[in-house]
Amino acid sequence: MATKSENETKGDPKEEAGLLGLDEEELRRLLRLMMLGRRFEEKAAESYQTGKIGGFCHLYMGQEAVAVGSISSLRDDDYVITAYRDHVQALVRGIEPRAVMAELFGRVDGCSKGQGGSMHMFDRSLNFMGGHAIVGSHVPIAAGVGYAIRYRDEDRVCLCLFGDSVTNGGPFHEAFNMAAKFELPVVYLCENNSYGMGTDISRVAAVQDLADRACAYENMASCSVDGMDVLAVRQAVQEAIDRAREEHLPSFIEAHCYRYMGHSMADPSHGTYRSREEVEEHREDDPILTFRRRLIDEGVISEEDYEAMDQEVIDEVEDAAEFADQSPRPDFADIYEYVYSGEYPDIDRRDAWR
Amino acid sequence: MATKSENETKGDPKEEAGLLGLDEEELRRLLRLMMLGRRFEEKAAESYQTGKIGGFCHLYMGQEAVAVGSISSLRDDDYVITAYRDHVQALVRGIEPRAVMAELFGRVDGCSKGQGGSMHMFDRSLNFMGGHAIVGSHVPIAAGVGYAIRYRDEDRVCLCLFGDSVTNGGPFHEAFNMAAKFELPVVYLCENNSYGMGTDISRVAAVQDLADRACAYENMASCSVDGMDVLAVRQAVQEAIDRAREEHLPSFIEAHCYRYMGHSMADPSHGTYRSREEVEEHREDDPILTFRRRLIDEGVISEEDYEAMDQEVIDEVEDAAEFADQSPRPDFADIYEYVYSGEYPDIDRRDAWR
Amino acid sequence: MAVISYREALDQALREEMERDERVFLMGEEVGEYDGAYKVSKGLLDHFDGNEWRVRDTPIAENGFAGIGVGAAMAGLRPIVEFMTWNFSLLAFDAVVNSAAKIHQMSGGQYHVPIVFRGPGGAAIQLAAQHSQVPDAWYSHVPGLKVVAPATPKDAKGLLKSAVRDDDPVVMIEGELLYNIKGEVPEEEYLVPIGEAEVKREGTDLTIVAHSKMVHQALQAADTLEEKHDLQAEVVDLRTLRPLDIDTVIESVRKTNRVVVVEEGWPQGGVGAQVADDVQREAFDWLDAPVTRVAGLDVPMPYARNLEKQVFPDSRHVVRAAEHVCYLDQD
Amino acid sequence: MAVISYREALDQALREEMERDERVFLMGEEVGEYDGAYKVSKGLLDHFDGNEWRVRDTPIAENGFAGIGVGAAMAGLRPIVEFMTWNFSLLAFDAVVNSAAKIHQMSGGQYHVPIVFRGPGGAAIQLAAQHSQVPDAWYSHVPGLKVVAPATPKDAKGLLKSAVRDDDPVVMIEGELLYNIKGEVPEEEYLVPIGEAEVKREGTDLTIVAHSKMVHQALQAADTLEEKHDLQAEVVDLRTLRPLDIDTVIESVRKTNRVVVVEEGWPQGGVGAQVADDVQREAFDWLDAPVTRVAGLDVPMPYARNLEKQVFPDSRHVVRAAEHVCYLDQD
Ligand SMILES: Cc1ncc(C[n+]2csc(CCOP(=O)(O)OP(=O)(O)O)c2C)c(N)n1
Ligand SMILES: Cc1ncc(C[n+]2csc(CCOP(=O)(O)OP(=O)(O)O)c2C)c(N)n1
Ligand SMILES: [Mg+2]
Ligand SMILES: [Mg+2]
Repeated sequence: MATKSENETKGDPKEEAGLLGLDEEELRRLLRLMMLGRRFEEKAAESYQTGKIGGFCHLYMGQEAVAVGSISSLRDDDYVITAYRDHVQALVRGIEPRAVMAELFGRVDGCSKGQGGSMHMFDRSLNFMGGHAIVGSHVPIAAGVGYAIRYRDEDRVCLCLFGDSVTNGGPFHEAFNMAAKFELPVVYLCENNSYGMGTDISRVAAVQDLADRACAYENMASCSVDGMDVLAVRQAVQEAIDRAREEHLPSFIEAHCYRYMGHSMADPSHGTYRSREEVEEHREDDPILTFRRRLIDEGVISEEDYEAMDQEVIDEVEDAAEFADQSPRPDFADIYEYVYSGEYPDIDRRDAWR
Repeated sequence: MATKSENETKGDPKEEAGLLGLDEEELRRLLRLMMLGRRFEEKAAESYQTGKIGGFCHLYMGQEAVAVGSISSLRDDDYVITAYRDHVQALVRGIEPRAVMAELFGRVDGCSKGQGGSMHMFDRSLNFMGGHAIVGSHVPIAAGVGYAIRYRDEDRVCLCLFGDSVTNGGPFHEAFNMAAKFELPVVYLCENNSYGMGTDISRVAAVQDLADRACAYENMASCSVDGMDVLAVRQAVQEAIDRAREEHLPSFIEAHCYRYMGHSMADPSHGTYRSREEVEEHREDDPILTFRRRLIDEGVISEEDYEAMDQEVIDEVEDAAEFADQSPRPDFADIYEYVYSGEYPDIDRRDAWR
Repeated sequence: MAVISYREALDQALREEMERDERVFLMGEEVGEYDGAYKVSKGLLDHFDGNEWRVRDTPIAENGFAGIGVGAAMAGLRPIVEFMTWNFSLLAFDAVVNSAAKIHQMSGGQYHVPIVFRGPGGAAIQLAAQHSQVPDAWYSHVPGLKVVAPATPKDAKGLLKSAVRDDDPVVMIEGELLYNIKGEVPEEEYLVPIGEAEVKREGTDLTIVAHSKMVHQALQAADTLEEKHDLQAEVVDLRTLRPLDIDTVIESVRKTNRVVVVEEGWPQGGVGAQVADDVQREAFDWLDAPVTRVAGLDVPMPYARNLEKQVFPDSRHVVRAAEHVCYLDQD
Repeated sequence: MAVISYREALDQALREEMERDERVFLMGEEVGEYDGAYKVSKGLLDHFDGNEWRVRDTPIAENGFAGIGVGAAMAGLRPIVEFMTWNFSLLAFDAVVNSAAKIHQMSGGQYHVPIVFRGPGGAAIQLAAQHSQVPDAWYSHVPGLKVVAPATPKDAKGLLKSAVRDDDPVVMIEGELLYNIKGEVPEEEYLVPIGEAEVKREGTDLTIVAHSKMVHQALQAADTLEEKHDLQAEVVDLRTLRPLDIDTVIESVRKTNRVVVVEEGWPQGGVGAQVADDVQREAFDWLDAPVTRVAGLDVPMPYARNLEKQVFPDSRHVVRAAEHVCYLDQD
């Protein structure tokens, strides 16, 4: 999994405004991660259609800049936790495309051994803490991770990504109050794609800018950024990370982004709640195309580099799909394997007739 | 149950600053209600000591101005709902001292027939909706009452009283967001006595002034008032009521008050969390003595009037205690009587051996 | 009789009851503009002229809107609160159990809480651990609540209408996998009373007790048992889990002397445990074999399809259990 | 052996485990500065030099701090989360059931959630409906959790220490009415293993199965049965509700052929229903009478003292049930 040394993000004042003083390698990495996320999910969508993937499959297409701009700023020893729309976060954190795809296919080589599926990607070796499917439930959990960091007096950080709908729920409020009061090093990042399923957030939230919700908690810094601009996200998150590392204080960042697909593969991309036109418009503002154009204009990469990178990620994703398809399905014994950590007497005592 | 005609609270501009232009009768009524609350709970404390009252018994002594200043502003057809520290709210709303005391004694003539006890006073005929013992749980319920008011297009209001600790909980946040978004005519009144049991609110709330928590919800007006001054509470609540009635919008009022006794009769009035001195100091600022002095200075009542009123409420409370003591205990049949509204087949089918 | 889907049956019940009684309204996530996550309330908002008070889209705040439902019910309305799935009701457990179920009793009978909490329960397909839970046992344990779990379109419509008219809080557990099943439903108005089980198939050799999705597995198993062993299984559909109509079960057991209780949920402390307890106590001398149970495996639901199929109880498992109580598996 | 109270036993377990392993910390409402609502953590904050990270007072936000405990456990700590009473855990049902119980499985075994959720359950005296609930059945239904409910100071200390050392989430249900009872506790370090019932009184004529408070009612009933009928009742204390040590119960029943299961909670779907189900299935041919149960009445707890006394199960009721299974009540 990639990381960055301090000075990379600092850069010199002049460049700050532009490419944040990131070196070419890092800039390419950011672009490539977004491209990988996009191509990976195109393949996932196809595999869902052909029945290789089951259950709920929530795609991130259009929102890539948020996961890439934020997770790329973390150190290896930092923690990440997110919601059920978690494929790209997992990839950016460094879980192999093969392991993520195998998880989607429900196979033993999946990063959660086929037990979790699309909504529950985990990788302990990368401090990737899931993949949680109950809206808002991981917001307090992230505060708990921050609690452990303070408890051990470490300078690590926990990044917690979640959707806009979460801000209307009790867990969000309880966690924010405690994260602020206990001074926990958590960076809360709201992926505000304007919708919770088919509900426009403005129809159910009694606040214009979700970032303003931080006003109810002292110590909780907050800001809104353009979530379609990977560098804008990167900069805001980097500042929040520094604040968490150095001052042990939490932050709340609202990143305005857009989901191209339906809520899940089972839902239409547009319909009663938003028009095709609206979706088309936002696709114009695509985070990958914009960043690509920018890097080409700034001479960081060439058209050819881009095409090459694209072919690379396409191959990577194809390989992942083939790997996943070859990976065996879990044994029936695995049904009991992960329920408890240790011994559990007669675990199948009441499980008859199978 | 007492009410007031519009013009009583309006009064003329000059008086507004002083006694809110309330007529003598109303001013006496406010004082008397506070005195009744105080004497009633002195008797309740005594009866708890002698074992006539069981369970948790949370006294309101010191906070009387909040319940009296607010509930006295309501119309008969408005609704009131509160937490478990509910004796005085019940009395102010007009439940007979006899019925409240009988409830504390666990007798059939209690306002909840002996089923609810200290924490669950109810009187449907007075739209007194309880008496709720799970911290914060009645805050959404109050929003639901407001929902019913809007649903029927009425100009009624729901007043919801709760403690300071409630503001750190999820139900508070979820209810405030919906009350604001759906535009519900609810007046939320926080009885901020600075403590949740033995915890100073400043130790667990990441906000200085609880009233500021309203900042997270558009449409939610808010203010702080001196909860030891019955007229200050009355004025703020009256404005919130008007806003709810006329504009169907919710408000959040934080009333700073103080609890003289321990959290419940089982807890010490002071100890690890606050000093005897602190309690003594606040007793100086007693809402009843202050208002009494004021009414005497303004020539509304005389010393003699006060003494007479005091004797009246003492007699009323003694009578209530005697009545409660005479009231029969519920029949065993009542155990099943109120579980369901209608028929429930073989309700005691699995209830053997009694 | 018209043949319609379980989903359409619920939709008819919602419309009929909301038209019959203006105090009835539907509230929940996506129920309005989005036509419901599972399209149960398709077109309902338009049907009521876009009146948001009748069909209310809520934020994702289960405890909050369940509490709003309780307050609205106390103030005289008759709310139907939809949980997108019962898994999310765990966040509203306090509102349902501490408030809805207790206010009538705590107020000495003064306040009624006529509210319906409804939505799909149990597993669908590969939704994994947090989205595949069966809430039956949690809620049917609670006095003050009534709990229904219909298996057919007819019962779904009739029980939802009864639930809406009931003066007490009713928990109605539907099934995502049931929404598309079709069945006959009377053209004319009708109600299915809460608290009455129904014999869905007559038989003399053994009794299979089930509810919700499992009724269909039980009926399939009954057919298999007839073909394979010429056994006549009687299938009793509990329909209501609280109050539990144990009389109908006992009556059947006294005739068949053998019983298999089937449920989708976890075995320890499942609904079947109570049925077994009641049967062994009230029909002890009629039992030719111990009460036998078939349930979901005692684990959080795994995602992998092959594992999920193994965890979810189906007719094959019911057949094996039936063969066992009939001592046909001795070899 | 020293004779100490259940409260002191818990206090010793907390101190010993927090001193043994610095990853262990206590968090909850009033646990620190106020010494705990029921004084279980008296002096603990001072004992750890006022270190708020070891003994953390929280706001009233059960779901929030339960979730914080889960996160801290995933990140390597070993939290003990106190619910002032289990009634309030209904607000945290999601954190306990959807998160704590499932994360190990959902992550394919990568993340362990070594957390203890503890506090008093059941009725105290006249606390009314919202404050008198028994959570045993709700939590013991859930795979992924372990549930213990000790009756004595010795078991309370030994089980809490085992719970803290367990790598899985453990729900520990204590009792406000148990905190003051005294009993012998070994001077030296010891553990009581999770998942093992204990015969608290040997007998040959009937078996009384109980846990938590009801163990004391069962023992009292056993004495009465001896005096009154010269019957020797064997009392089995379940101690752990999940995993349920049914072997010890079956062994006893095979000896006595009669069993009464006692619990404080509601009867429908109570812990006793599962015990009855297991016993009738696994000891069918040994039973001379149906498994009989004594439980709290199937109602929300009323406030009035005389009614509460009737709802709460006690030794008199156990004696009657015992006389019944021994056919001594035929007249
Ligand atoms: C507590 C809870 N309620 C309802 C759901 C069903 N649900 C799943 S995702 C979703 C919408 C969430 O929207 P948002 O938080 O904005 O995230 P996004 O899907 O836009 O990424 C809903 C209602 C759930 N998973 N959890
Ligand atoms: C959800 C919940 N958690 C804990 C409790 C236990 N408890 C009862 S009152 C109380 C303190 C409440 O303080 P506050 O809201 O300020 O009201 P006050 O007692 O000061 O009037 C606590 C923690 C409860 N009743 N409900
Ligand atoms: Mg969204
Ligand atoms: Mg307070």
